[in-house]
Amino acid sequence: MPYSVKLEVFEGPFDLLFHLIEKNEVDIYDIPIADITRQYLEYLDELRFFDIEVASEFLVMAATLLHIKSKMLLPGKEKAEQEEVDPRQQLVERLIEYKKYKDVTGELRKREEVCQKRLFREPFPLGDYDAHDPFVPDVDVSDLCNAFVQAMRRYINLYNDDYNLRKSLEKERISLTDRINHIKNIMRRVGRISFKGLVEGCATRANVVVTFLALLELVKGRKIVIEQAFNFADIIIQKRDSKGRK
Amino acid sequence: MEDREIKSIIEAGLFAAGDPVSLKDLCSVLDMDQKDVLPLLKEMKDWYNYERRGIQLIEAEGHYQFSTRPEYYEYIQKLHTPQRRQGLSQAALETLAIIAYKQPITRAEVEAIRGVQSDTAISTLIEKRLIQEVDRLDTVGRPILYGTTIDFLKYFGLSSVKELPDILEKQISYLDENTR
Amino acid sequence: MEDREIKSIIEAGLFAAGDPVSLKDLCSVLDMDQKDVLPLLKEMKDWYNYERRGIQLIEAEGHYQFSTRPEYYEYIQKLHTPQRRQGLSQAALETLAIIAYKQPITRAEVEAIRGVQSDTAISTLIEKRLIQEVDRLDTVGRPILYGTTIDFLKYFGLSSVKELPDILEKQISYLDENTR
Repeated sequence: MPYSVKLEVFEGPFDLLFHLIEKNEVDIYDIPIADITRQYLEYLDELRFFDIEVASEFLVMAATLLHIKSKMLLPGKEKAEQEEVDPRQQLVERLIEYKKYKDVTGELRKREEVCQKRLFREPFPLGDYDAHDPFVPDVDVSDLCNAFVQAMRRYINLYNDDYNLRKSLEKERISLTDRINHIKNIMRRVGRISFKGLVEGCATRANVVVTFLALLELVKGRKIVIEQAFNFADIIIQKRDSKGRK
Repeated sequence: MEDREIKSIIEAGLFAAGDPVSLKDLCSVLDMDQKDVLPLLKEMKDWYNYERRGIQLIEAEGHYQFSTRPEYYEYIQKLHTPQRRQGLSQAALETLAIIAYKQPITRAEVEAIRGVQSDTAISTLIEKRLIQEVDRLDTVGRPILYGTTIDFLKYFGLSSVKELPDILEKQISYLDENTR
Repeated sequence: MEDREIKSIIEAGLFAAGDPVSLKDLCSVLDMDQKDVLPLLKEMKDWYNYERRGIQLIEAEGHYQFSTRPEYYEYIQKLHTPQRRQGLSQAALETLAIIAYKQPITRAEVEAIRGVQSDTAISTLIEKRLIQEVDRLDTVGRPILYGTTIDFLKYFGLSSVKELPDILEKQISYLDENTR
């Protein structure tokens, strides 16, 4: 069975074409296009494509081959004109270009095999170093890039897609939200309160801080205004009206 | 095998192993008797010493290992000091990478991505002037948003954060867009 | 200092470092000029090779490092059981070959030569640090231009990209213009 090669072994349409050219032992500069096209299509027929993108690349080449074949069959109307361009020329040029790198690949493979047999050693642990020296990182941008990719990968594996970062944030601050709502309610009901009165019910210092932050939020959101007659005097909190005034 | 070749194999083996290797293991690798290998080890040891080479062959209870020769310690230290001094811990590097790519970003978000507390890493990075507070998030609590500094760009030879290499979607397999 | 001593210091330093050490760092440790250190490194390299020693001195873009000599791999493997490293896939290797010879080059250009999509191969190569973004093309979309890294040289035992086997020159060269 001479054709028992599977498509997966071919890196692409060029690779397959080369295989055919070599198998038929034809001159690359004078490809018997009808023959090769037929064999190329036979290969494609035998295959079931799983990867539609790879398949399409092979099919595009099939179309190119058929196009060239048809061109070559046509009695050239313009053949008399100047020098005629061989319809195969562009294809051959690309094939040769591809072949160059395919050959290089073989050479690199050989080198890879040898070089993988070299072993290196771990750096020696040395004593403490002076932490006060100026900092210059020993990492470069690609380290940074890799670190990021690794972190994101782990994160995605860990939490799956729909883990929402912001959610965790809000949960943490929920008491502040509560506090804001609380103050809003007071404003709605009373319209005015002193800071002292507001924090009187606070059990902890953290609660006072949160209340203060809530006030700042509301001021910034133009929901309230605050006034203080003089230093250390009680702070008066008042609701703003819809026109943005007191 | 020639003696020269055997010695080379021993040299390669001890070099790659790093840790002490027992005479027994050496013999089994070489498929030779101890009485034939021992004299060669002795020759090697003498030879490194005689030439006052950079490395020496040390032996302890039938285990062999290469080490550097003590008299060159100062040079080695000099060679290593800058490298060691420059190190960023893996945690710091990772934190820096996330901040660089996701900036501006809060500590909570960094921690959510890393899955671990990151305050030490963030302090380190601030101390080393690689990141700074750039803004506050306009939500409750107004948490600090971190971003990279000009020094960061300088260290990594970038003229702007836009120059950070693009992360191809396939590298992460799923590009997380829901963090902001 | 005598040459012998300098070489011993270099040997000790590279042995202890494990990782590649730049010529610049070596020179600063030795307090010597590059032009004086380089010939010694060359002599060392030749000497290890000539004696077919267990270790060899490898160089990539002015960075020096010791490794074991490949021919002793089978023996070391018995001793050390290093994890088997997997070679590159054919697609990745082919892509790498094109990038190595045509650098700097865009993904689209690679794909034009290969005749197939190459984004997976390129991601793999970036991840393995064999290629990197070196620039952007100054056209619409500003596509990334890729080039090889120092790790690439090390991976294939080359000391510089100039050393790439001159297979291309042997090949027909009249086609070179049609890829850019």
